[in-house]
Amino acid sequence: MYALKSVLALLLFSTVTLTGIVAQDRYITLGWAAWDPANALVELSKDFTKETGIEMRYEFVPWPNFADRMLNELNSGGKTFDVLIGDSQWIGAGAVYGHYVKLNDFFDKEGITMDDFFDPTVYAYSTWPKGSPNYYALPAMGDALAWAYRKDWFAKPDLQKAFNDEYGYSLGVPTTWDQLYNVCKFFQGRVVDGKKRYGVAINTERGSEGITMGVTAAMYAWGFQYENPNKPYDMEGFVNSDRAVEALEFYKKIYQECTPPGHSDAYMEANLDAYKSGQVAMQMNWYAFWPGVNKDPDVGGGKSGFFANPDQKAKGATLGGQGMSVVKYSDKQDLALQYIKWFSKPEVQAKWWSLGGYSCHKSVLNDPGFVNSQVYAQGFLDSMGKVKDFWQEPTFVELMLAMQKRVHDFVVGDKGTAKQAMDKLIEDWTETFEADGKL
Amino acid sequence: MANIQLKHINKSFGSTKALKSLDLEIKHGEFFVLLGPTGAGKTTTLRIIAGLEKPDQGAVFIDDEDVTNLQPAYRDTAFVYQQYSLYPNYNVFDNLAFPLRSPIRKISQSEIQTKVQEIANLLKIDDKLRSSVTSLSGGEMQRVAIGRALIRKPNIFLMDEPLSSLDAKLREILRLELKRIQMEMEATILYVTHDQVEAMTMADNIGVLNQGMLEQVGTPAEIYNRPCSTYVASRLGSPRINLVPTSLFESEVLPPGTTTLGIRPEDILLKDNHNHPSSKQKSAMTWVDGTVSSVENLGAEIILEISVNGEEVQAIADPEKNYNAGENLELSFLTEKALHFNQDGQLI
Amino acid sequence: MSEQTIKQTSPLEPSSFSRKSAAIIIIIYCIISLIPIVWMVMTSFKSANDAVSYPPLVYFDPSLEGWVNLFTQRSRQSQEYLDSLPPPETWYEELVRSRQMVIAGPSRFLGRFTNSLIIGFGSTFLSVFLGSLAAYAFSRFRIPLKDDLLFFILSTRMFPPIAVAVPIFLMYRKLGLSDTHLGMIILYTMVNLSLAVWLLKGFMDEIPREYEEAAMVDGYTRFQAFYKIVLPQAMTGIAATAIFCMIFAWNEYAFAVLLTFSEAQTAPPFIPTIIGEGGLDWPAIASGTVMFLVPVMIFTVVLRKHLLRGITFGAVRK
Amino acid sequence: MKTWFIREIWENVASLIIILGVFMLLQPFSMLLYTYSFSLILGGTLGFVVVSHFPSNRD
Amino acid sequence: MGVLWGLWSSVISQAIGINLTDIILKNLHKSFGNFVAVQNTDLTIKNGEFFVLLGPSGCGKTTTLRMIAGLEIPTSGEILLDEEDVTFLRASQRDIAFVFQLFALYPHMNVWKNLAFPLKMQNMSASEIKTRVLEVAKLLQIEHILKSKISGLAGGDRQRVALGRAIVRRPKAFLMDEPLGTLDAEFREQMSLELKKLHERIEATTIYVTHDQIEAMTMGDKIAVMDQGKVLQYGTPDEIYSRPATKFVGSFIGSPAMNFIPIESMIQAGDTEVQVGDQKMAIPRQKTNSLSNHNYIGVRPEKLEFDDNQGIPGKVYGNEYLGNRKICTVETGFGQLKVRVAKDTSININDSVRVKFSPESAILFDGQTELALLSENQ
Amino acid sequence: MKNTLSKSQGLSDRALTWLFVTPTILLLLAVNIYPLIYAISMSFTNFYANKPGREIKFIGLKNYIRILNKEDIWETMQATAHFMFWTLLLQAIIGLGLALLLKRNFKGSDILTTLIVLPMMLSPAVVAVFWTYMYQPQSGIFNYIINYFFNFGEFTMIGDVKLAPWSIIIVDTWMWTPFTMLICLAGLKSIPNYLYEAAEVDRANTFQQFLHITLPSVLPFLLLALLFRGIENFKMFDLVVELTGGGPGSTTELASINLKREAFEKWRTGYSSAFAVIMFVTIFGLGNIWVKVMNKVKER
Repeated sequence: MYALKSVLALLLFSTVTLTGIVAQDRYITLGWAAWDPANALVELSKDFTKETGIEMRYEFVPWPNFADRMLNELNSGGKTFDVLIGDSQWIGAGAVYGHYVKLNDFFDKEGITMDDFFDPTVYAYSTWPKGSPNYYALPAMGDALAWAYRKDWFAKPDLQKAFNDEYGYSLGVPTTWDQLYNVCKFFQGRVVDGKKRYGVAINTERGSEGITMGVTAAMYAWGFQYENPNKPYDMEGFVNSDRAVEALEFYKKIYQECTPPGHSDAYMEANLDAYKSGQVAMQMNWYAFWPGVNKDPDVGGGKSGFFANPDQKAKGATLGGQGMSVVKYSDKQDLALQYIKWFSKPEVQAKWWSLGGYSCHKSVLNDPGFVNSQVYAQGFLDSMGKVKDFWQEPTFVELMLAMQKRVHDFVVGDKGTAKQAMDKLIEDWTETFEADGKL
Repeated sequence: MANIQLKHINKSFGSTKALKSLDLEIKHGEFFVLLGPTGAGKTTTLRIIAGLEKPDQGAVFIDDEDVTNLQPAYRDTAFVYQQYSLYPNYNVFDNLAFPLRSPIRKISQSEIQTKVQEIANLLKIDDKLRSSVTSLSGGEMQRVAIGRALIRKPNIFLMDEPLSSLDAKLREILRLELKRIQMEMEATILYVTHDQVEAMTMADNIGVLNQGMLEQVGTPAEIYNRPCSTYVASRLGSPRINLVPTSLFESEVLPPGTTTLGIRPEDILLKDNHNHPSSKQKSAMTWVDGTVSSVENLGAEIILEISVNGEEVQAIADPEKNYNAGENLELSFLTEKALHFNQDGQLI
Repeated sequence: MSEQTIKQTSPLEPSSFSRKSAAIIIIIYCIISLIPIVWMVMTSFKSANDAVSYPPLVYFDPSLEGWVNLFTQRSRQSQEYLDSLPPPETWYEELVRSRQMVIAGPSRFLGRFTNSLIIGFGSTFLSVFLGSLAAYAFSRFRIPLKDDLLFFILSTRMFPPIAVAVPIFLMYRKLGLSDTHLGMIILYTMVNLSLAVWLLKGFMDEIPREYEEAAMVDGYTRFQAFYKIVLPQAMTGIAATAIFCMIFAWNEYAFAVLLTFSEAQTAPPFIPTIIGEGGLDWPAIASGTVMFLVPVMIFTVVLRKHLLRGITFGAVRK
Repeated sequence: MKTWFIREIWENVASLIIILGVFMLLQPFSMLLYTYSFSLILGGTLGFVVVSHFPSNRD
Repeated sequence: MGVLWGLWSSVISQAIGINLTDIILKNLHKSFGNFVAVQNTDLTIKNGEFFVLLGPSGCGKTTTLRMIAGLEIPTSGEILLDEEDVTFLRASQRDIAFVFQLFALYPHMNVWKNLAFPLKMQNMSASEIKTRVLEVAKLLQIEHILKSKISGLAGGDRQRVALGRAIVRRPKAFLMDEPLGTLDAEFREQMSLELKKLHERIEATTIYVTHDQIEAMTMGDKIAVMDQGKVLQYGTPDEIYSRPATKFVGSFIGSPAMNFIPIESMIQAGDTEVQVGDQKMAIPRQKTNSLSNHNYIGVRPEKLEFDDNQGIPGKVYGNEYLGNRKICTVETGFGQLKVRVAKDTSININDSVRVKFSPESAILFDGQTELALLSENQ
Repeated sequence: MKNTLSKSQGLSDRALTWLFVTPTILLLLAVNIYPLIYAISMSFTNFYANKPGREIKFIGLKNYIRILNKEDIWETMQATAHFMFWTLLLQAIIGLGLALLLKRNFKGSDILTTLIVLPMMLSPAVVAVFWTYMYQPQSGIFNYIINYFFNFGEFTMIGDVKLAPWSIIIVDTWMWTPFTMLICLAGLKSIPNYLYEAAEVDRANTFQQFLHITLPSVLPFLLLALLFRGIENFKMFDLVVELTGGGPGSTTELASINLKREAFEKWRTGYSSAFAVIMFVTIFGLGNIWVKVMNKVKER
């Protein structure tokens, strides 16, 4: 009996101590992914607390679980978050299923205008239906998929010579995917500074959105379109167009021939890891990471260069980035709105950029000093000018997971042909749109 | 101390009928033994009296009060089991004190102390009071178990083969002691056993159970000498009674309807060069021829298995005499010692 | 045949040669199967660089970096900023500074660990409590459809968590139980209860009924007899069951990953997400793993005698 | 008549059906077998539940 | 004579199909670590004999049996089976059969397979196995259960199957380790009778281990009484009952056991009486001196009787009726004495009585060695 | 004495039975049977749990028909089958082998048994994370050790389409072989020594003893262990999710993982409920067989 009693006592004790923790009142909880910009946001928001006395709490979820966790929270009507910095594609569901607070009235009242923000970001991060003046988020973090390369290796004369001998042109920042492939292939298995190196770290992740974000970077460069511009949801001949198939095959070629071993489930962290540890000459990743890379003790300090997504048959880059929304289930919507109001101020936006966040405010981007403020600033502007985004449907997750599976099965799983993969993708998507009543 | 009555008790477990309309009366201060083989319903009877089992029909009276629906705790009986009587989580003292500490009894600590001491002295286990029960020998365990029953002087002691798990020598000793204690305390005991020696040696009255029915009740001598059926006759006595067809001793004058004769082995007389019965006995006897088929020498006596006209008959012979298998001899019995059974095995 | 050739006392016992060779094979297997565990402990004391060095380092300078990282949140800072700070006060601050970082606060690991404890103890207590009552009833009383009920109880344990999780998620969402300690305690109690009932029924079946019947005759009610006689005797069984329930709740992942997010999240879904500076921080993960697994290992060693019954629902007893 | 309701025999039959169903569910050879596997498993399982209430031949 | 006997036994063995065998143990010794289980045992078991090893549990009787079977290896000594030294042979090489206390039937085989197993192990042809099994099943009257599972069998049937499995192979000898120990008391009696009859039919050398003295007395041609690893006495049942060689044998054999009356004087060769308390009692003329002055008179209960005038005074403590006799327990100054009297003797508890014995029935035991002292009676 | 007894009666056995059993039954009904029925009812609808306010339509057996005709799900079943087949086979062979060795009862076999059992008691998800570290193509100790003996050069266990299915089989075998071993050991120890002695005097040689005594006695135990592991591995989730996440491609995407994606990522609640029902009917069926074998083993 004593054992039982002591267990009970311990249980009671632990429950009591736990309930003691929750006490404070004037605070809001902000949810985002756990990555470098989040740390910058913490730093930035200290000013907000100073100004208003509202305490900030954070819940940063690691990327692989980010979507799962947040969508779970929204779907279960959770009150954990007051402010959510959510992916661009969630806007649809957030608006249609009422997870997000519509911000139009608030913007009008506080005199915030979306005209102050860079147009592509407003389109992508805050409107639903797309392009309509219904705002569900404030563009918070501009982002696009881009590339980093080892500037120091590219500059090595012996490598330059070898590259020139092999390909007949000089080693430099690739401007097309063909060139990109050549550079990757060149570095694959090459010994540089006494160690074996590999070509490139690209997105291959299966679980959330990784490989789709990678593959679309190629597809957009081949001029990929999701649907018939004249007939919405008509995908046949677009999604499985020859260009799309070619791009997909090209991506697979890079994966099979130019990536380090075991690079089969890689997204942001894994790509960064491979790059920072000196395994690869180039990596594909989000702009959000470049401040960190630039400061890195191993690869930072001028050793790295950055470039926007190369073009092949068309211009294009994969859109990343997030808008800042207020969760409808929150009990503290007023405090949350106060935070958004503060965040939209130009001076805060300026500091945001300086701390390593990617502001979408025109006052920051149009500032003449912006382009030279960081080495990746120009690339960012270029990229943002040509970004394209995935389906922003309310059924986004289903669409995304279908593409993840089909693309991953083909590229990494080595199953079937590219055409088959895209055909099956159309089947999956059709099923989803049908169930959703769109078709 | 109390008397106990069972009236028309019926009890079934599923499709098996354990007790069939059982009537039983146990008087105050009586040592009553229920004798029967496994499955005869002995233990069920005991459990019904204790209240651990409810009869399907019939009533249980303790001291003329109907207790059929009373919980075991309120019947004030004491139960001694074949084994597992002692609580392994308590020491000897606590085991003895356990019944006294029952919340329905409210006995003071000091009183418990004295009573336990008393009982421990009586049973010669006072030096073991602080030992854990698992360290006791089998005999000591059963003493403590009996002590725990004795300690609260219950209405009735119910004992379910308490000695059967002990070895032969220990059984002999405890048998004797249990009878002594019962006599000194004038306790009412209902004792269940399948061992006829225990029944014969301890009981004031024996009830012989057969398939849930009581065949006969009586003192050991009554039951031994006048068993009401062949079943009862063969349950008591070692070696077993000889049950032989009347044809074996043809010249006998028998009551009508007799089909089986029951003759105890000690009542078989042998006539051979070793044995000379007196002339008075001789006149009442018929002699038949037999052949010794085997000889079992138990030391104190010899058991002869004699084959007579194809029937095997057991007889007790004097160990001083020397018999051999294959030897021929004549045998007989005294008419008045024979029991006559009819076709159904009932005594005439 | 001479006497020297046979050393064993019985011809049926294995010879000392066969014993020795069996021992050697077993030891080899044991070493192989323990490599991951040993490697994990070693990694927890490596620095981040040593952890990913090639070839893998067997000799290394021990570092507490992994442990510090496990318990803290850090942020990378510029050298100028670091220089501007007052000198570090503790050894772990110093360690973090040497990596050009500062401690931003405690990590969530401790909270997740506490959650594991609360949910583990809570569900264990409940399932053992309810389980011993039910087990006693199943062991002693005639219950209509007993076998069906017992199988029903057992079958609840066998359901795939993912399959059950869908409706439970929806139910919890309605009741506001998702991501709460109470919700997880109830859930784990449900899963453990079947194990508890089956195991404890086995233990109680082994306690002869005569004990409580004697107590009942001695003047106690059935309930008092259960409390005073049966429970104390079943104590080892209860303890063993409790530890099994605890280990299950401790190790459980599927329900935890689907139904908890932060408030009530336990350690198993959390440990894989420990993030370092870009990528997985292996020494920190190893430290968390070690800290998480060591209690179970201790239980295993202590409990080895009861292991078998627990892991097979009492189907096999030693 | 009575011999038709012996639990042990029918339990074995139901077990076999279940195992066959599970095999069909998991085999890599024929999509058709896969499609009909669940009907078999369901039938076997329900059957098992029913026949386990038949009297045992040990009673 | 010897030649004749050999001839005769070989004729029998041909007829029944079982070889008859002498078993000889020479100075057999077995210890487990520090514990000596069997010491310096010499025994000869004759062809066709039913030989009983009797003793309390832990006396080494089972170990002795297992050494003969080849299931234990002796620490020292020799075992001869049919004049062949088998001391270090494995059981499978000895051709003996063993009946275990728990029967040791193979639970996963049915009765038929159990019976056929030993034959199968000898690669016997299927048809022959069939004849043999049927033959044995008929002998033991277990034909109707041949297809049954072992778990469904009653104790007696298991016993028969175990015996059948032993017989079916026609081994050189049967070794039985308390084969009736787990049966109900009533059933035991019946089975022991069957067993004895079986032995009479097949006449195979049998060594039977038991702790039950009644079983030993009724079944054994010869009995060896063991205690603490030593054979204390070896002889026919009658010899062992009436002339126990040690105090232990006296107390172990007989129910109730032999009474022992302590005497506090030396016994000298030629003594014909001893001082018991304040009276002198007649004893058989002694042939040897005792070593100590604490000795015992041993008298069987049936040799004690009540007397009005002489004998040891005491009070009746218990009076047990057994139908054909009574056992009275008398509390005396020398401890309790058990007296066996006729069933009609009228005696009551707490009666004062005197108990005496006839001189020729007394056996004296040395208090130090506990050995019986030789007298002219023996 | 009798008068001191108070007459208030305690609870009757029947009342006590219900008092003791009801909480358990109620809890299981609430947290298990209600959800189960809920799931079954949802499986006939087109319910999406992430789309509030959307009309829920009864669509009959459509979900079942779709699942049972969907090649993707058949493929996850095949992946599950491959995983089950090899893990069970390896665990049976190694587990029985170890048990036979351990039965020789050498000095220290007790401690070694405990050490061998350790992996089984650990959290599969946590262990899996650690194995991914050991499977790292360059810094992983697993690859290093294999290369030390065989020198395959650079290879990646969890990233390679051909090797990944084996990577999960290796970890599962590492973790659960002790389970089979323990149960076989229990089976071996439940064989009374006298059976071997009986076989010995019945003149069976060592091999015949193994064939006729050891094997038949231990087989039901082995079957019990394998059925249990079979059920567990059929619903395997945690270990594989953390190890490979179902990849690369869908090579290690077991049924449970696929179910999780449908239910908790795509939120096709009705569809995934049908999938869930298929899984637990299968497990319920296997569970019945398991209990049958267990009762058989218990009878020993």
